[in-house]
This record gives sequence, structure tokens and C-alpha cells, in this order.
Amino acid sequence: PLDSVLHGTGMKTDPSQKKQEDGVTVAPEDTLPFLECYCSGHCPEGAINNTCKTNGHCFAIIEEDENGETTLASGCMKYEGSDFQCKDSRKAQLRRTIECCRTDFCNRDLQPTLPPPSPDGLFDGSTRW
Amino acid sequence: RHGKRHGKKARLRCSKKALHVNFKELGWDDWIIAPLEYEAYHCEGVCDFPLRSHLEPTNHAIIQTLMNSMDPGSTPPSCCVPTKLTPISILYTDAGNNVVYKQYEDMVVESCGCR
Amino acid sequence: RHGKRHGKKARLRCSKKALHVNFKELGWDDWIIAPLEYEAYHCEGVCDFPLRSHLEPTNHAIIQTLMNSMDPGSTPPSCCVPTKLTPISILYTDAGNNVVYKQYEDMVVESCGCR
Repeated sequence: PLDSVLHGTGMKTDPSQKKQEDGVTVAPEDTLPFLECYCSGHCPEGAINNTCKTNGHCFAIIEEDENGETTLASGCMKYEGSDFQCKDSRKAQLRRTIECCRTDFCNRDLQPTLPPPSPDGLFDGSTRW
Repeated sequence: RHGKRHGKKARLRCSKKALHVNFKELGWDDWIIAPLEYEAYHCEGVCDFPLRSHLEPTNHAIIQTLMNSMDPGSTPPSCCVPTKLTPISILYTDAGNNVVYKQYEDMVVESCGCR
Repeated sequence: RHGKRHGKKARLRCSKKALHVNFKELGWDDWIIAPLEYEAYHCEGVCDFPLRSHLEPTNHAIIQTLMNSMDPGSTPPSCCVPTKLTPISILYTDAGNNVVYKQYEDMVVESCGCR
């Protein structure tokens, strides 16, 4: 299968995919420990003490809206898709910066800063892990 | 300051809202015996970046949300829809005038998400 | 004449549309090796009564659609979203500079429906 071919070329399949003894590959997100994060701006229903839980990342994001108003918000991000959301896109129309981290409440003190406005109106958003 | 918007109403993000269904108002009290009303809830609100974990976004919803934030005109945002639903049971009279008690699946929103 | 609308553009009903994703345009060619673009499709269009079977509506979507047709102001329509999705595999460089080949679930829309 593909895995062995890849091994031959020095490439790896996704390292976080664990193979159980019976050869069944366990989906990575099912083996990840749950993380507690600080949430503000949009917490899940019933969240207590601004706390949310996730198998993925905590994040903090600063964003500027169409009227130039900035908001700093934070919360929980699912494991699936965090590759994409934590990397974000530098070509987003509105200025924003997201930072992700993976220890309990690590996002409480994150202070992401807005990227400088780029001359052609598209913002060179930066993302940090 | 985390989560604070300076005076402006925070945009309504995807969440569960009330939706009270009254079978009598729907004109169904001629075949439904009970219940004649129930709380179905519905999902409403913006699905914007980043999609929080409790909205259980798919990878596609995340990609679409990113594409929308790059060019809102060409790609619509992902949509706030029910992700978990529960059944209710209804007592009614069927076409043969029998009284039937049946469980109807997916009648009540349990949670909402972006898809 | 079935289905013909007199001059007015037929409302676009819920269906699968193109959505070409270019990872380079997203600025991800610094970590994604291949593919640098793919067709993800997306779902767009009106979910109106009656919801056709190929849109695989839930009972809740049917009830919500009926409530919307009774009072559009108080209840939004159900939403056109992906109902079946398929994966793609991506070759990328991870944070440890390893080249990784990973299958990402739910990346391509297979079919759309009203939820």
C-alpha cells in the first residue's frame, strides 16, 4: 500500500496516526487529550467561567472590521481543520491575526497584533503557532 | 480587551434559537391528536473565521470560510445548520382512521454548526 | 407549462456549484507541496417548498420550510449545505520539516441538501 511506498522515499504518512496492535489505524483526533481554553467573544452554549474544551487548539484572534473597529477574541478550535485555520490566509480582505497554542488556557495571555495594512489593500496577515 | 466590541452589537454568531411549532396553526389538528405544539428550535447566525470547535466545522466548511474571507463576493460563507437532532413521538389518526403513535426522527435541534 | 416561469429568472434552487481552491492564492504554498489547487465545489441556492427528495431533507428542515412559508419574517428557510463529502490527500511539510502525506476528510462536496 501507499504507506510502504512512501516509507521508501523517506516520506512519512501523518505521524500522529497511531496503529493499534490489530493494525486498525486510530484517527488522530480520537487519541488527542482534551484541552481547556479561555473563551471570549463566542463561547459555546453553557460555557462556565469563560472556559471551553477541545481536542485541537486554543486560539486568540485580533481582527478589524469594515469600520476599522478591532476585536480581540479567543476560544477553542477543533483538531480537524486546525492546520488550515491556524495558518489562516494572508489574503483575507480584513486585517486579522490568529495565534494558536496547545496547553491549557495558553490563549489567555496571547496578544496577537494586527498586520500592517499593505499598499494594495490586501493585508499581509501573519499567523503564529 | 478580549471579546469586547466597542459599542457596536456583536454580530450574531451561529447558535440555537427558539422555533415554536404549533400544529394547530399549521392546520394539522385534523390529523394530529398530540402534541399540538412543541419546541423545535432552529439554527441561525454568522459562520465566520475562525470556526469554533463547538460548531463542529468540516474541513470543507473551514476552506469555504477562508475563501469567503478572501473574496466575499465570489464565495458564500458556510451555513449555520443543525448538526445534532432528536426525535419526538406523535399520536395521530391515519388515513384508515386508526390511531397511531409514531416516533418522527430529527424533529428537534440539539446543536448547531457550520457546514 | 410545468416549471416554466413567465419571464422572471427561475429562482436558483439548492445545488452543487464550482469552488476552485488555489492553495497558492491562500498563501499556503510555503507548506503545501501538492496538490496546489483542487475543485472543492460548494452548495448554494434556495431551499423552498416542497423540498425535493434528492435534497435529502430532515423532518426538521421540512417543518422549518413550512414555517418559513407561513411567516418568512419569523423563521428563516432551511439552508443549502453539503450532505456528502469526500477526502483528498495532501503532501506537505510539517513544523518539524518532515514531508508528510495525509488524508484530509470532507474536503470535496459530493452532494448538497437542505438542512
